[in-house]
Order: sequence, then C-alpha cells, then structure tokens
Amino acid sequence: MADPRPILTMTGISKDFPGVRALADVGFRLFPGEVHALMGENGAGKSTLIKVLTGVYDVDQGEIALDGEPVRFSGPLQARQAGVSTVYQEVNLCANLSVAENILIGREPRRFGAIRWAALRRRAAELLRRLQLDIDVTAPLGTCSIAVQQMVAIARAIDVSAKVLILDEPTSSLDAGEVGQLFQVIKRLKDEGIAILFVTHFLDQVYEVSDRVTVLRNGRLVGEYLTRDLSQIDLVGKMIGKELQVLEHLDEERAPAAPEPVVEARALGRRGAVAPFDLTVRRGEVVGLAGLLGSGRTEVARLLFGADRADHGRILLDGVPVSLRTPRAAMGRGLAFCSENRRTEGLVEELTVRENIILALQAVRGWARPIPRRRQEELVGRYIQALRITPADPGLPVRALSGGNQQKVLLARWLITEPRLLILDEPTRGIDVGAKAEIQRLVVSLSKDGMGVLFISAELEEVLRLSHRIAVLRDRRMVAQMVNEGVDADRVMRVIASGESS
Amino acid sequence: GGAGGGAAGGGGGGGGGGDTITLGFAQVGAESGWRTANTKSIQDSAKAAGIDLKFSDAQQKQENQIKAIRSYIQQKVDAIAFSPVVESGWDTVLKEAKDAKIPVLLTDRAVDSPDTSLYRTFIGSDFVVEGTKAGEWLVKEYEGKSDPVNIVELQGTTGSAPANDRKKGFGDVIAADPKFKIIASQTGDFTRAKGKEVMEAFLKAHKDIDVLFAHNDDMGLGAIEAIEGAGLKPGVDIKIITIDAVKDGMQALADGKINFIAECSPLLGPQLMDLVKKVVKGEQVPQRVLTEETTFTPEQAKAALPERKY
Amino acid sequence: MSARSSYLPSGRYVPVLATLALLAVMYGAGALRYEAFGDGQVILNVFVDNAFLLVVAVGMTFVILTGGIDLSVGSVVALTTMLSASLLKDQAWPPYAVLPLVLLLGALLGLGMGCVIHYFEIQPFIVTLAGMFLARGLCYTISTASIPIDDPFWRSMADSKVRLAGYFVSPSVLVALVVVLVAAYVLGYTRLGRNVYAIGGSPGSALLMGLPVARTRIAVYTISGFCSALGGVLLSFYMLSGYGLHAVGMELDAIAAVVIGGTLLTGGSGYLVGTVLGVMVLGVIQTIITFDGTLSSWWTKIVIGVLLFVFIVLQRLIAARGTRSAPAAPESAPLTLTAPPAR
Amino acid sequence: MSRETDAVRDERVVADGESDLVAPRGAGRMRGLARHRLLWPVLVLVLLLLSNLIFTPGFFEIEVRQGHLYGSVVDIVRFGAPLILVALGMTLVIATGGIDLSVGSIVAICGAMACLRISDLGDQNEVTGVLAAIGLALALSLVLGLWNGALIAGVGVQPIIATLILMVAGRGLAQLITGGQIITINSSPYKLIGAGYWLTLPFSILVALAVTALAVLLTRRTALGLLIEAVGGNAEASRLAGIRSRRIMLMAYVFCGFCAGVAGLMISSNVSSADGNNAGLWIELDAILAVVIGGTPLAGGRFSIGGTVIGALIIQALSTTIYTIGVPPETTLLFKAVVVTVVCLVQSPAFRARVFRRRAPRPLPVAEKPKAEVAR
Ligand SMILES: Nc1ncnc2c1ncn2[C@@H]1O[C@H](COP(=O)(O)OP(=O)(O)OP(=O)(O)O)[C@@H](O)[C@H]1O
Ligand SMILES: Nc1ncnc2c1ncn2[C@@H]1O[C@H](COP(=O)(O)OP(=O)(O)OP(=O)(O)O)[C@@H](O)[C@H]1O
Ligand SMILES: [Mg+2]
Ligand SMILES: [Mg+2]
Repeated sequence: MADPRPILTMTGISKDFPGVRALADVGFRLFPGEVHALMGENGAGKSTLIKVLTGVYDVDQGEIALDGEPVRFSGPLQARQAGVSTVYQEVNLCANLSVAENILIGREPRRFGAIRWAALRRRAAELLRRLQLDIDVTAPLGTCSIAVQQMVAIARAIDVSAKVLILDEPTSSLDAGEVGQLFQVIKRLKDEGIAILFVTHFLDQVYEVSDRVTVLRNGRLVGEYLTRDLSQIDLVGKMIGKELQVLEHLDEERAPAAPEPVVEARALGRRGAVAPFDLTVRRGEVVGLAGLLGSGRTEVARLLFGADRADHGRILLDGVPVSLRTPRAAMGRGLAFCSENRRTEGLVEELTVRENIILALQAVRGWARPIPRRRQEELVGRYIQALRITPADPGLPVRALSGGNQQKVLLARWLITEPRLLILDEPTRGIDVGAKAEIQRLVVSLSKDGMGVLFISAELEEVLRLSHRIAVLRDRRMVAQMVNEGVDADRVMRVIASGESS
Repeated sequence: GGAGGGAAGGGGGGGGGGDTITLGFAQVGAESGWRTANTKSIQDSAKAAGIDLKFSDAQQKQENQIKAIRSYIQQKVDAIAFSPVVESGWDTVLKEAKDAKIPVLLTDRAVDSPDTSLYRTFIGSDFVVEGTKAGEWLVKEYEGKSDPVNIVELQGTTGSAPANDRKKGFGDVIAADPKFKIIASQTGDFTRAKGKEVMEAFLKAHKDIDVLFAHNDDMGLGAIEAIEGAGLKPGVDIKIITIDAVKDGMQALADGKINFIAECSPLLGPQLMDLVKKVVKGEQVPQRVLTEETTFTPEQAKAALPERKY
Repeated sequence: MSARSSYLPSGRYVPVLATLALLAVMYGAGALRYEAFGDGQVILNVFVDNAFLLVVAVGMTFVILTGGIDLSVGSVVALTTMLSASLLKDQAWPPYAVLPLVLLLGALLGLGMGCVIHYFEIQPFIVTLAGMFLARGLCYTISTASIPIDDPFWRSMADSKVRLAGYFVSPSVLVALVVVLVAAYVLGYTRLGRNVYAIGGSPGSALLMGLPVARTRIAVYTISGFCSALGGVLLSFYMLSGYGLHAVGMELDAIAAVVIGGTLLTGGSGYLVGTVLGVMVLGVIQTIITFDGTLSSWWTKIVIGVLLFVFIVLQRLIAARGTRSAPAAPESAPLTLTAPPAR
Repeated sequence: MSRETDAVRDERVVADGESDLVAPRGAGRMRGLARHRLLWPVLVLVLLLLSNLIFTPGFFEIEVRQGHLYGSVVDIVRFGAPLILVALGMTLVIATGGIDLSVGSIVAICGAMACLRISDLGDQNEVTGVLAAIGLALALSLVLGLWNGALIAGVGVQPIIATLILMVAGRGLAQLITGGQIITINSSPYKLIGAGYWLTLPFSILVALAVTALAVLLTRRTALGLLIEAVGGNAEASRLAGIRSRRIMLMAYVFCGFCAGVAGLMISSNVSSADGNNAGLWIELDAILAVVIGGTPLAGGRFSIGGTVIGALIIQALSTTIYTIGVPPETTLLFKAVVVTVVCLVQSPAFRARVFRRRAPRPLPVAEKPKAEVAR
C-alpha cells in the first residue's frame, strides 16, 4: 500500500545526555501515506529520536534524509519550513496567549503584514471544529484543561501543509471521543499521502490506526514490523524485553471497601467550575470519576483538595466538617492530589528526582524539620524501584527524565505522604504498559490497606477495572453514581451521553 | 510664548506679585553635607529676609531641575534661583523665564550659555580658583626643595564640574614645576568610604606618597583613616590638602591631620537674598558675584572652628 | 495554573483600566490641592518633560515582554547626547548626518547585546549591565565635561512649540507619540509583536512551536537600543547639551514605568498603553512634588515613595478584585494579573 | 559522607542551565566541567588577582602591622565584606524569583540610625549603649525587610516595584535621620565592626563569615533551601505541594533586610560616620551582579551561596585592581565593561561550546529560509 520509497530515513542515530545514552545507533524509516507507530517503554528514546530529527537536539552521530536529501535541521522552525510538522510530548504552547493564537501563531492570516484578527479567530474555530471541539478561542490557553490544550496543539500541527506529521503521545489525556476525532483526521491526512509518525502507549490505538510499528528499547532499535503481522503480546514482549503477566484477574483482587467514610463532600461546588455535588469516599474504597473532556472531573478533584476555593457546600472528614481552604490544609488532614498537569502544576523541573519526590512530605513537616538524609534516600530508592523510574538516579534533574518517568516521580511524591485519601487525576498519563500495570496494582493494594482513592482517568477501562464505585460527570455537574458491579463501558458511556443513571 | 502659555490661575500656594517676594529655588539635590548646608543657608536666610521661598530638590537630575523651573514660571514667582547640575543646556527654559519676565539668578555654578542676558547674575565660588589655591600652597610648602614630590589625588565624581575644575586648577599650578608628580589619581565619588577604600589601595601600590590632594574634605577624612590604618601619621608622613572646609574637615585640620584647606563656602544664602531683593526691585546687579572665601591653615582653623556651624 | 480558577478572562484589561482610573484620581487630587495644577497644560508638560523617557520605556516594554531586561538604556541615552553634541560642536557635522548615525549606533549596541544574550545564553541582566558600563565609559572618553549644542536644527527643535488651542507641546512629544503608535501597532498586529508575547510566555514552547526565537530576541534588544538612542536625541533636544552624567538611573525609571503600567517583569503579558500610563504616573508624581514648594530634599524622596506605594497597592487590590482571583497567593499573583492580549 | 556527593550533584544540576529547553546542547560534554560549577568564577577571580602582580609585585604579600593583617588581598576581603553580606540576602530573594532594590537604602538607614543613637550617647565608648544602638538598627532592618516581604508576599505586588518604593523612600528616610548631614562619631566599640581587628583578623571578615555560615546553615541544614528553590522554580506546583510560599518569601526578604542592615553598620563603622546620602548607593546593582556571576539565575530556583561569595569577591577585586594598577577614572567603566563581559563569556557553557570546542555552531538566525539542502 505504501510506495516503496521512504520519505524520511534516519540511520545510525546516536545521542548522549549526561550519564545516559538516550539513543544508540537507531535507524528509522517513514513512508508517505502511512501511519507509523513508534513504541517503547518510558525512557526508551522515542521523544529524543523525534527531537533529534527536528533539530531540537543536535545529533551526535547518524544521518537523516528527507526525500532522499540529507538534512540537519537547525530547529523546529526549519523543520516546519521543510514540511515536518510536530506535536511534541507535553503541551508546548504559550499559556498567556489565546487558544486561537496558539493554533495559528507564525501562520497568522495577514493583510499588508497586519494580522487579521477576525479571520484568525474564524480559522482557529474552524480547525477546532474539525476536531469536534467547540470552545471560546479567545480564552487564554492557561484556563483550559490539559486535554483541551492537547487538542489545541494537535489542531496547530494538522493545519500546516506538511509532508511529515509527527505526534508524540498526543492522546495521553484524551478520552475515547477525542481520540476518535483525532483518528478520523489522521486517516484523512494519511489518504492525502502525508507520512505520520505516531507515539502512544495505548496498544489498541496502535492497532486501530497504525500500519507499521517500530520498537525501541533503552535507546536501541528492536525492530520494524507491519502492524498486522504483530500480535499485542509480541509487541509488548518486544517493548519490555520479557513476557508481560496479564492483569485480567485484578478484578477479583478488588477487596470490599470498609463502611466508614473518609471524606464526604456535601453540596460542594464553585461557580464556573462545577455545580454543587455530593460525593463520599470510604476507607479502602476506590471511587472513579467518569466523564467527557471538560466535564469537570479535575474541578471536582481540585475542590476536594482546596486547590480552588469552593464557594458552596462543605466537606466532612470522618464525619466532622472541616475547612480545606488551601492545599496545605488538605494535606494536613491526610489528603493528597496528584495533578493531571505535571508540567505546570506538578514538578519543579530544575530540582532533582529526589527533591521532587520528597517535596510534599517535606512541606508538611515544615522547613525547620528536614527529612533526615538517610530516610530520604531510603524512601526515594524504594519508589524508584517500585515504579521502575529510569534512569534510577535520584540526583538527576527531573527535567532530564522522559515524560513517563516524570509522571512516575510526581506519583511517587504523593505516595510517600501516605495519605488517607489519594486523589489521582490522570495518574497514568504517558506511562507505558508495564508500569501502568504496576501502578494499578499499587492502587489496589493501597486501597486494601484502607486508603481511600479518588481515581480520574481518561481511559474508561482503567476506571472500570479499579473502582468500587463510579461517579459520572457531565457538563460540570455530577449526574450519576453507580456501584461498579457488572457495569461495563457501554453502560457508563450511555450515562455520560444521556445524563440519566439507568 | 513661554511655558506660561496656558498657565492661567495664579501661583500655587500663594506666590505671584504682592508685597512679599516669592523666590523659586531649584536645588540640585542633597548629595553631600556641603549641599545640605547650602540648602539650609538659603532656607534660613530666606525666612530671615521675609522672602517666600519655593524649594524643590532635583535629585541630581537636570530634567527635574528644568521641570521645577518650568513650574515656577507657571506659578509666576517673582524670581528664580538655581544651582545648575551642569553648565550646559539651560537656554530653552531660561528663555521661557525671560519671556515670562521672571529674573533668574544662578548660584554656585555658572551656565555656559553664550547669551548672558538669560540670567541676571551668578553668585558662587570658582572651583578652578579653589584648585589653584590648593596648588599654590603646595608649591609654597615645597619651595627650595628639589627632590621629587609624589602626589596622589582623590577626585570627585567623574564628570562633575567641581571635580573637573579643581583637578584643572590644581594641575595647572603644579605643572609649572617638574618636581611635582601626580603618581596616582582616582575618583572617590566625594565620599568618605570611597576615599578610604581608594587610599588603602594607593598605600599598597605606592610606597612613597608625599602628598594627598582630595577634592573635598570627606574623601580626605576617609583617606586619613586609611593612612592611620597603615601606621603612618597623616599630615606628617603624608601632607594632606583638601577643599570645602566643612566642620569635620576643620577639626582634622586643627588636629594637624590635614595641612591645608581651601574653603568653598555653601553659605551664600544671605548674599543671594540681597541680590534677589535688588533684582526684583529692578536695581542693577553685577553679572558675577564671588562668595567671600578664604583658605585655612591649622592655626586659622583652630581660631575659626568654634563658630563653624556645618 | 491558578488562572484556571477564573474561567472568564474578564480581568484581561483590568490592570490597565485600574491604572488609568488611579491616574485620574491622582491628577484630580493634585488639581484640588494646587490651583495651577488643574490647567490642561500641566498634563501636556508632563509629556513635554518626559517625551524621552516615554520613548525609552517603549523600547523597554518590548524587552520586558520577552521576559528580559535592559539596563543599558540610560547610558545609551547619555552616549547619544554626548556623541551628537561632540559631532555637532567639535566636528561640526551637519544634523542630517549626525541623527542617523547616532540612531544607528544605538540600534547596533542593542543588536550586539541581543546576540550575546541569545547565542551565548548569558542572562540579559549581566550583558546589559556590561553594556551600561560600556556606554557610559565611552561618554567619558569623549569628554568628562558637558558639551553645549548650538546647532540651529537642534535649537529649533528645542524652542519651537506645536500649539493647539492655547496649549502647546514640543516636537519631541509628537515624535514620542508616533513611536508609541508604531510600537503599539507592531505589538498588536505584526508577527514580530506576537512572537514577543509568545517568547515571554514560554521561550521553550516558542522554540518548539517553530517560532523565530533567535530573530525575535535579538530584534527586541535592537529595538530597545534604537529607542534609547532616539530617547537620547530627544533628551539632547530638551537639554541642548551632551553630558556623560545625563540620564543616570533612567533605566530604573523606564523599568518602573513599564511595570507600573501592569506589564509583568516575567514577560508575556502587558500592554503599551500601560507603559504610557506608567510614564504619566511618574511624571504626575514629579509634578506634584515640584508644585508643592515646601518639601525638603528628603521629604521629596519620602513623598515620592509614599505616592508610589499608595498607587501600586490600590492598583494591585483593584486588579486582584477585578480578575476575581481568590485572594491571590503571591506566586499566583502574576498569573491572576495576566492580561493575555487575545483579541 | 552523602552530603558531599549531594553537593556535587547540586552543582551539576545548576550547570544544566536555566533555559526552558529540556537541556542545553552538548550537555554530555559539559558534564565534567559542570561538576565543579564554581570552577570558572574561581578561575576568573584568581586571574584577576594574578593580573595585579604584573603591576604591583608585592600584591600578595601580607604582613602584620600594629598586630593586624595588612595587605591588598586582605583589603579585598575587608572591603568586599559588606557586598558579600548584601549579596547573600539578595541570593535568597532572587532564588524565590524576586529581587530587592531597596538594600542600598536599608544600608543607609541602618548606618544612620546606629550612628545617630551613638552620637546621642554621653560616652560614645560605652559598650552597652553601642550595643543598644546596633540592636535598634538591626531591628529596624528586620522591619524594613518585613515591609518588603509583606508588600510582595502579602499584597502580591511585583518585587521590583515593591522594593523600588523602599529604595526611593528609604533614601529619604536615611537623610531624614542624618538631617542630610554626615553624622561623625568617635566610638571605638562601634569602630570594631567595620574597621576593627580581632586576633589580627579584620572583624568585618569574621562577621561576613559568620553570616555566610548562618545562611548556609539556614538553607542547607534545614529544608529552607529546598523549599525556596521549589518556590522559585515553580510557584504553582509548590503551592499544590503544600508549601507555604508566602512565609518562605517573607523570610527571604527579612533575611535580605537583615544582611543589608549588618552591611550598613559595617560601612558606617568603617569610616566612623553615617552618610545618609551616599552610603550603599548602587550597591543593589553590585549585589545582583555578584549573585548572577555566582551562577544563580535571576529567574529564581537553584541558588549557590558559594558562588555568590565568589561573585562578590570578583567585583571587589575588580575595583581594587582598578585602583592599584591606576586605571584613569575616565576609562574605569570601559575596563569594568570588558571584565564583566569576559567573566560571563567564560562562564557561559554555550560560549565555551562554540569557541573552545570544534562544534557545529548553533544555526545562525533560524529565521532564514530553509537551507539549500533542505529544499525539496
Ligand atoms: N534533556 C535531557 N537530559 C538528560 N537526559 C535526557 C534528556 N532528555 C531525555 N533524557 C534521557 O533520554 C532517555 C530517553 O528519553 P525519552 O524522552 O526519549 O524517552 P521516551 O521514549 O520519550 O519515554 P516516554 O514514553 O516516557 O516519553 C531517558 O533515559 C531520559 O532520561
Ligand atoms: N469541551 C470543552 N468546552 C469548553 N471548555 C472546556 C472543554 N473541555 C475542557 N474545557 C476547559 O477545561 C476545564 C474543564 O476541564 P477539566 O479538566 O476540569 O475537566 P476534565 O473532565 O478533567 O477534563 P480533562 O479530562 O480534560 O481533564 C475548564 O476550565 C474548561 O475551560
Ligand atoms: Mg517521550
Ligand atoms: Mg482533568
């Protein structure tokens, strides 16, 4: 189906970072009119390969050829001009600019050099509509949820008339709906003969869109395969280098929750964020939040944690009303909130892995009582182990970690605080299959030990697998809560769509 | 036209005509004790002379001084006096004053405008002369001796008029005799701290300093501490000449730590007020009025010290 | 980001509006206190006396919007006055030769600093500080004394007045206004302008978004250099002299003006209007000081500080209220103040 | 012990550059040098000192005069002490992502206040009275720091503006205290602070050492350093991690005020007089410069106290050099410009990468249209 001549070839690519060899003699081909999935565990080198290709990093060794011409891009600008359009991992947009500008900046419609704002807004709205996203394009990007930001980034990339489209984990926090939209667009572009490089950790997505798969493992090329000749199990095997133990029997493991509630929200709400809602999380219970993009899941979480001030309702802890007006107050009472947006609301990028992990715990203890060095090492070591954070060097700046590993660091930060209620907003964003299983197992065992968990994930299956109960949000109000007994995805989707609990 | 242009509504805060004279005075700033004494003298003598004084501090900024003068013109004061931050660049605003028929008096520093009709008179000391006096004393002091005299100089703020002129005045005099050598010359920004710091460095770098010439007392006083710190006797091992004659300086002179001070008096308030009265009455005044200034040796200092106020 | 706590980006223009309102109030108060103050000419004089500062502040706005800072402006202003003066007087060059030369020189200085900052990844603060030393140093190498300018063209610029309805302004004010308008246009309606905001928002993202970061960064410092030079020319019109000690500390005034105008020092948010207002605030404060003839040197400073304090705090409180942010934690303050110029 | 390795790491981390980019190019090669991040500043300092030898052979000799250490190098540290102090405080403030322009004024105010009180004493050499005066002055400095902190952390004013207010008004206050005159005092106990000696060592150096030690203890032995760096690195994330950023910032500004206060005492005592007009003028610039030369990014986050101290010494050594080798005042600034430029060029990894190593230079203006080879 794809014509034999690759539009892009990378051969013998190597790239070193302080301490790590991110890429070692990696080869890669990209054919026009084809979707090529780049797979690998966290830290395998996917993003680095992409950044090397587009000139963000310069290559230590190796050749890159576009259309047969050897190229060495000086940076994204030049790459774009050469017809390589990229969505990098993490949202790389300007929070201070409007959604519309973020989509079109650099390509604004102009008359005599003057930007035509009306036209720009129209065009932007159009592009978003292609993705079935209908939001106010004049809103500052910063006010949008991470998912929306991801959609915006995609909209920006697919607009250009490119030869090569690169998408590095564009779907990490999108729900099924948005993913569907995206895939339609991808298929159309593919038919237009554009070569598409697609990175994801969702296997089913790979099998849905991709024609070809290239697998990396710790910076080395494992191989290139036609998707249809490669079974899921094999693919995973090649990624992690050993057989993956299946996690179907997780469900049996789910132990019944204790009756006594940890946190009760009574008519809690905030204007413009979420309508007042009631929600109870019991000891040892995992409560999942389901809903579409922008349905207000994150808002619910932030209200419970006091990240935003609730202007309505109250919160009871063990039955006694408390005021959680700041995150600090919430943490003092044993709450923890792992934000969905690790970049802006999570990590301090120039601090080391160790420092990032102990940050929350240290904050609760106050500055005067530093955590003893030994304790730090011990704690950090344990979680680097448990979550398989690579490279396993607590002294590295978090900046130097791969996206998925950064996510693990953030997760570790909250786990070591050993909270009574753990709020996880998209905790498995950009985390690879193996680690995801680990984390899910961890959540289950934590709940077994009596921790209450509020679990938000764009991946409905995950929510279903883990939670005892599921609360459904829609248009920023909680429309239903259902006990997770024989509930399946379709049922939830129906509720999400209709808004009635059946 | 003049900035008076649209300025209706008479002088702010009861200026304008009337029997009491309103004087607008635009001071440079308050960068030194000398300047403050100057300000104080003007304020006091204005009160004494029953002149209504409008005072403004330009904080070393010519712009501000010009603004101040403009606003005086707008407030229609009877006379304007100011001590220019710098000689150049006053013509425009002075013209405006002239157009508004407000007489202008300069204090303690001249302006270099070719058109002398822009101001009535200039009262103040001549920095060059001060430098010259210092130089002359030095020449006299070393009369007859032939061996070379190594001089270090502590200059005022680089670029400031007193620094430039005093350096010039002093330099011209001693240039006559080859035995005088200025072996080091640095700016001490007219401050004690800097004076001390720089002198310390001089003492390390040059083992054989005979004379120190400081552009003002404060730097000299700082230097004295440095010299004492080095285990030398100021005034004896190293002769010290300064300018200004502020109280602390005179004290040091009386104690023999300084050998000679050329006065630069800030107390030109009384003289200024007389001139203002005359000018406003329309009487003739000389284009240039020199403030009475002397020089001090230790003996004279002892005598003068008691009635030294600033 | 905490801005998410205010979904209606209503607060976008609040800082600027607050500044404007407060300015009006301040002027009103002055007018009540001093008769002559109410006169419209006073306002115009604020411009007459600050035309050069305005121009310099405009350049500074560009730099600060990218999250940078330019400490060299004051010295470049001084250098420009000095150079023009010596060329006109000592070298007897014609004005039409001097003007372009000094402007070019300013731009070049900026360009140089911009390149060092961008390509060698050195913090703007040090680079421009070095530039500051350099420019002043060059002044003294020309001369330590001040040089008067008696070139007819300069004189005409200094003396001529543009009259309108009994009021007047100096030609410099018109120049300044033109600069402001052009700059506002560039910031609002050209790619360069938008890139400036983008870089201020996040240099990393801007680069990954494929924006010409290098070009923009360097351009910004070049613009600042040019504006400083132009400001210097206006200053030399105003003072008819060149002097190495002119415009000492003007960089602070410029920065203050920009920031008072609601622009964030961290970059990415702010309007040029704000800068104009900022300059006016400083100007009006200074005017109040000069009108009140009773202040001693130190009280002058203290009162300036107090006025500034009252102004800033009110502005901050109004803005915080306007952007409906929960009593903003300081860290989130910039964010809640953020005024993304989305249209 | 682990402390060591940790230090090494921290150094390295800072060296990875403060740019938003994921990592500076060629980081791999930089690692070795980056390990000793202070290497370059130290190198510069040493070079600066050595350059003096050429002009003044006896530059390094230190003798004991009247039971004091005496020599140029001693002077550098002695006169550098106030700058070191101010820069220390500035470091923490900058690390929180702020800046403090008011230090100069605080210096002036505290010096003035102390001298005023002492000059009122019946016997200026009476220790208790002097101590009281010093205590008062330092208390005042804390209050002023608190004022800044409250404006910034409490009201949420941008640091540069908030401190500009005190910078202007504070200068006025200082002059108000001294009445615009120079208050001269004659108090041997007070003189000790800035000009005195203790066991042949200049007392000011000891004070500077003490405060530096205090700063190090405060930031590295408690968790304060970490929390400060977190707040400066990502304020919102810190908030969500439960850090009381307001409190942290407040502390930073109070400490900065305190440091400035001590420096103020030192400067005034050094010349036994308080000069409200000029004491500490422009010291904020030098302090910030010292911090930045020391390798702490103005954007906040990682900070290095060691670097700051070196930075301050570099600046003082520079001015001493200027005096000793006799650079004429007119060209002093040019000289400074050159040195500062060289210092930061040498320190810039990007520069070394470009110049010292044969590496493909980073593309010049990326803006140009695609190079030939890229064209389709
Ligand atoms: N700027 C950097 N400095 C140092 N090391 C880096 C840097 N960027 C990436 N690395 C290292 O390179 C390796 C590959 O990182 P990369 O981001 O390519 O992984 P990835 O395949 O994208 O993982 P993920 O699926 O989590 O995004 C990782 O070990 C990471 O630690
Ligand atoms: N479809 C949408 N229309 C309008 N605004 C949206 C939409 N999606 C997200 N947003 C923005 O995102 C926020 C709500 O998303 P939020 O993250 O709270 O809900 P969510 O269910 O967690 O969505 P996500 O799954 O993206 O996190 C709001 O601030 C809103 O501005
Ligand atoms: Mg990646
Ligand atoms: Mg969410």
